[in-house]
Amino acid sequence: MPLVYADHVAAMPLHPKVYEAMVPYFNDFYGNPSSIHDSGEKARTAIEEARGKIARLVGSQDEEIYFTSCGTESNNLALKGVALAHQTRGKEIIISGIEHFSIMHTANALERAGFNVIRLPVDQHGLVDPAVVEKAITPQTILISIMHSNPEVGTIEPIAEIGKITRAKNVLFHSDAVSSVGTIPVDVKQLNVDLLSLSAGQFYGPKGAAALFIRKGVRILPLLDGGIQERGLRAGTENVPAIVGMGVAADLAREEIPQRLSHLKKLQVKLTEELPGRIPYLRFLGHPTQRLPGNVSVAVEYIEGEAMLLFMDMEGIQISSGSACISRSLKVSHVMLAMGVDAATAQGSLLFSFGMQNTLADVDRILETLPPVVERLRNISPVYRKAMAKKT
Amino acid sequence: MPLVYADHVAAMPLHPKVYEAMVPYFNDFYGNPSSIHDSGEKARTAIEEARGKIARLVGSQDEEIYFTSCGTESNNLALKGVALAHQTRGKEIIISGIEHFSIMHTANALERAGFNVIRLPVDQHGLVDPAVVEKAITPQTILISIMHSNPEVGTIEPIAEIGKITRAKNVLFHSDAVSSVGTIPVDVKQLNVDLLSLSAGQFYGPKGAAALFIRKGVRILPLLDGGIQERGLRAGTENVPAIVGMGVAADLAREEIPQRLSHLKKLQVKLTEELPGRIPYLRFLGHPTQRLPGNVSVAVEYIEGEAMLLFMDMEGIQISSGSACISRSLKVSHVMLAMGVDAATAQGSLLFSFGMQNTLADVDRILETLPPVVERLRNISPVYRKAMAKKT
Amino acid sequence: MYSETVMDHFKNPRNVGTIEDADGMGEVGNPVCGDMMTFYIKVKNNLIDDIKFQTFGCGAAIAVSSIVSDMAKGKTLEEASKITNKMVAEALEGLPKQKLHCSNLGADALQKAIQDYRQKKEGTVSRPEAKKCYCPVCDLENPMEAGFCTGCGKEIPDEHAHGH
Amino acid sequence: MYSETVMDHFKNPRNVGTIEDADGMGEVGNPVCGDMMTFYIKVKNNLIDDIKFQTFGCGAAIAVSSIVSDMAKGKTLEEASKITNKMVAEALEGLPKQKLHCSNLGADALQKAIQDYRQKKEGTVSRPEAKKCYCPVCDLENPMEAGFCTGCGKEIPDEHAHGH
Ligand SMILES: Cc1ncc(COP(=O)(O)O)c(C=O)c1O
Ligand SMILES: Cc1ncc(COP(=O)(O)O)c(C=O)c1O
Repeated sequence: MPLVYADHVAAMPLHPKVYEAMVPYFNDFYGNPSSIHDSGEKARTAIEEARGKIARLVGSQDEEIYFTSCGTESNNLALKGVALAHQTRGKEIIISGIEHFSIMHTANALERAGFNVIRLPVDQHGLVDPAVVEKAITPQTILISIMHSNPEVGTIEPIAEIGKITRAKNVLFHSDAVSSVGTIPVDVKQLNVDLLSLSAGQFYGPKGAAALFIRKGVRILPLLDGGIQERGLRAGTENVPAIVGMGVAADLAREEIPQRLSHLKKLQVKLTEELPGRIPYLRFLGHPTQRLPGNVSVAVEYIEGEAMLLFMDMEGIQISSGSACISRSLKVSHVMLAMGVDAATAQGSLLFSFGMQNTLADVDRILETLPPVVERLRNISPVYRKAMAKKT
Repeated sequence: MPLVYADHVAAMPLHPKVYEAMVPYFNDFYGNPSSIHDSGEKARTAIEEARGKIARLVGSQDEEIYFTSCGTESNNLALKGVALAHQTRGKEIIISGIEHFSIMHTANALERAGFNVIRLPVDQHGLVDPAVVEKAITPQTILISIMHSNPEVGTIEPIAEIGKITRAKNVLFHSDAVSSVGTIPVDVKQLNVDLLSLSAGQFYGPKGAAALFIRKGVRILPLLDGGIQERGLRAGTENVPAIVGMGVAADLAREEIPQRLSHLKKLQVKLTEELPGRIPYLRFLGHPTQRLPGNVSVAVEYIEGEAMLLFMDMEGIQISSGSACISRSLKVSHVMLAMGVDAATAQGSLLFSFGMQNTLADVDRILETLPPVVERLRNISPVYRKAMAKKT
Repeated sequence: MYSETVMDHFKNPRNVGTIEDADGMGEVGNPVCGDMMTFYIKVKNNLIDDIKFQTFGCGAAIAVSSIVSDMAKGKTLEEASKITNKMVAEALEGLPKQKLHCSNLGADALQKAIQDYRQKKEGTVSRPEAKKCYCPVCDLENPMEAGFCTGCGKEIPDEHAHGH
Repeated sequence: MYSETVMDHFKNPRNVGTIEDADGMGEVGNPVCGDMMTFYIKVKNNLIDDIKFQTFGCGAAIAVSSIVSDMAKGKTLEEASKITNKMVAEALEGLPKQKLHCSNLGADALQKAIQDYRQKKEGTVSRPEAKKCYCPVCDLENPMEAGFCTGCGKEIPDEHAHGH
């Protein structure tokens, strides 16, 4: 039984070319980029080449790219680094209600440290309204952080429109584009963002490498103090093989985005169109059109997500859910709640996130496998029994 | 001309078994440890196994090991995490004058944030005096951080003795053991430390994986907010392959430390004994006996380190120096200055740090190659000319 | 994540269903909170002659319901009343920390069904049990069963964690 | 790190040595600061007829001394006086940012030797040049040539960086 891995928001396989490019940096070029001898020189050259590749992917200058260890670190650096550097100007930070934990909890930490955090609402599709952003800005606002796309429900936010507003109002604008970069086009100039987070693991690159774009001239303080790697903004010996892999992954993404878009879209459309014919009482989540390709977020009513995941996993199909039982904090997805999805429905949410190695046959496997799982669980669900009793 | 890499304090090659163990986690088991399906489960199991291996290497319990991305992050987390969690009890932190930048600059950052930092002196061998530590402790002291060994001059500090004092005085004690763990025995129980930093890259493990030991019951706040990876203390998707590699490297270290000690010692002793017969006006730095095996730190008087490094590099010999010209901040090593080495002498310092693949033949290569380089540079050095003129 | 016993009960839950003319019925939880269980019992000669359940919830919740039903079946009401969370978790060969509250739910639902029977058939007044809120979306910063502070994500020491 | 021209001059420095009966001598820097250069010149018919140097310092310092000596040799004193840091760095096909101060040192040492000659032979009063401290261990938080703040490690914008 071949595996159907459709949990690419959680982790992606390495592109074989990425892996290939990394291997020599494990075994042959193991030098420290700060060393001045030839081994160090080779490592330094390699990371600077990778920086250039990433800059080209997002349309920035090379020296506007700073390497970090993960998307979470990029987000923490963006929020805390800007907050610390600009706190004398104001202490207000605006985020949306559907940000990733690494923005949400960082904002909470800043709130505990005395900052004022405004959390903007979203509509039922998960969209932030640029007009609401504009209204929320005050003279105390030092930073706005709105994610580029939400991996849980797939919605792509109107970042370019918000960017026009923040530029006009002269407020720093950060966007967490971790789930976008490499899958859909992201250009920092066109978006008018001042900071932007991206992570190699979300575009067939390795875990352990991510980056923060910081527009030239934006003042920010480091989170990790120490040596002057990354021009003093991120101390610590660079993870050379991972950074090299990230560079290659960025080049591949730049070349392949059109194919990625169309392939993933095809899988997404097929699943979205055919699922309702096989399973009644479904509710698709997120924006119907403005969404990440390959991302299908759907609530199966009257049953719980983890139970579905376990049965699907036994059949070799690996997916995800916004159920409370899955989150280790035992909370239902804050993203779905913010969108007005009731908690009971969110418990039954499933997230299919496809990648480039998925095929239409994989979608067929899902379409065959899921209905009996749902039936089985609905048959033992008291909630389903009651709902059906009401309907008849 | 075979390469003689003798800069292991800067970076180490991967042990082939470490690399082998990592490969499947790049290509096959790419799941996110937080995912509940089989791919996630495999990743989670792998990192928990690695945690156990690291715990065994340093004598801790598994759940006292927290993974980070590098030694710098471990040190930042230790100092800032403890400072934030305990600031209501007191705002005084004690460090030594020879700490790594990731302790020194973190302490500087805490100082700017209102903490009081005491920097203890060292003797001419780089040793911290436990009696001086004891005297420095006040009721406001919340944390003491003294490195386990100093990679630049090789000195091993009397951590166990200091640990007895901090335990008796009930003050938290952190030790940066990045340059020790894996090379010499380090046991957190025997040392009485409450926190201890270690990094895979310093024991033939991969870049991108490090850890902080935090004794059970020690309160600390996270540096990176986000998901509840690492029991809430370090958010961000785990770098699974690197962590797996770190685990294997820890197991290898545990088995091989006796051989490592004797092999490295042999190289160190040969170089230390034979160098003075070939080059006059040398000054060995650090403690004569209480030192990291394989670490030879020597100042070549009247000339500058970078120039020597460049000539050695041309001959395929890769080493390091505490010269100001090498540090990107253009400062002579603060470690050497703290030990009372004058700045001019520190400019001519060389650091040979051997690893397991170095041989006695490598030492011979160094012994043959260095003297003509030194002679050449002394011949063009006005400082040497003046010194010789004075002597005659 | 789950033990083999948990997975066995999850895959092949025993005693699933409803009993039309049940002598006692107990329902706990709420889908909003992630788990809901309904137990039905038939009592004959003070013995639990038949037992059925329905569960909305995660793998652990389903396995817990199944094993509780198995443990109770054929037992006297007194014996069945003594089934505790700990016994349930042990019978399942352990549950992940963050799933321990599910074992509470299962035992609670059974007790509720027994109380319902006693109330209906024997006129015994039920002692209303002080219920803890298991709701994962409730306002509490730290749900007592969470194992982690949902605010800061930090581990909550064991002694506070499962104080049901 | 270094251009080929730098490496060539570093490996094969031109005009190394001292001149016993030099007409002018100039010394700048200090080993404490990392670099020290001594230049000797012989002047004939207002031309730099011979030039020698000795240098304590990094690869860049040695290469800079070498190329400065080459550039000055055979030039009139007036021409040689016009050798600037920028010309030195350009002749070397660039220097890493944090090494640019070395090019200052080289030009300074030459100028000092020329002034010494003028003072001795022509009695010209030297204009004492306002010297910046290049000492990397001095108390300054931000040495002007560092390129980075040595306190916080942050990049120092170009306009402040090399203001010699
Ligand atoms: C003693 C010591 N501490 C901390 C570090 C920092 O480690 P990293 O550069 O991996 O962050 C090093 C680096 O070599 C070190 O030698
Ligand atoms: C939108 C978004 N932001 C940030 C992150 C954090 O990335 P990481 O877990 O690699 O730190 C993720 C993780 O998947 C994400 O989807």
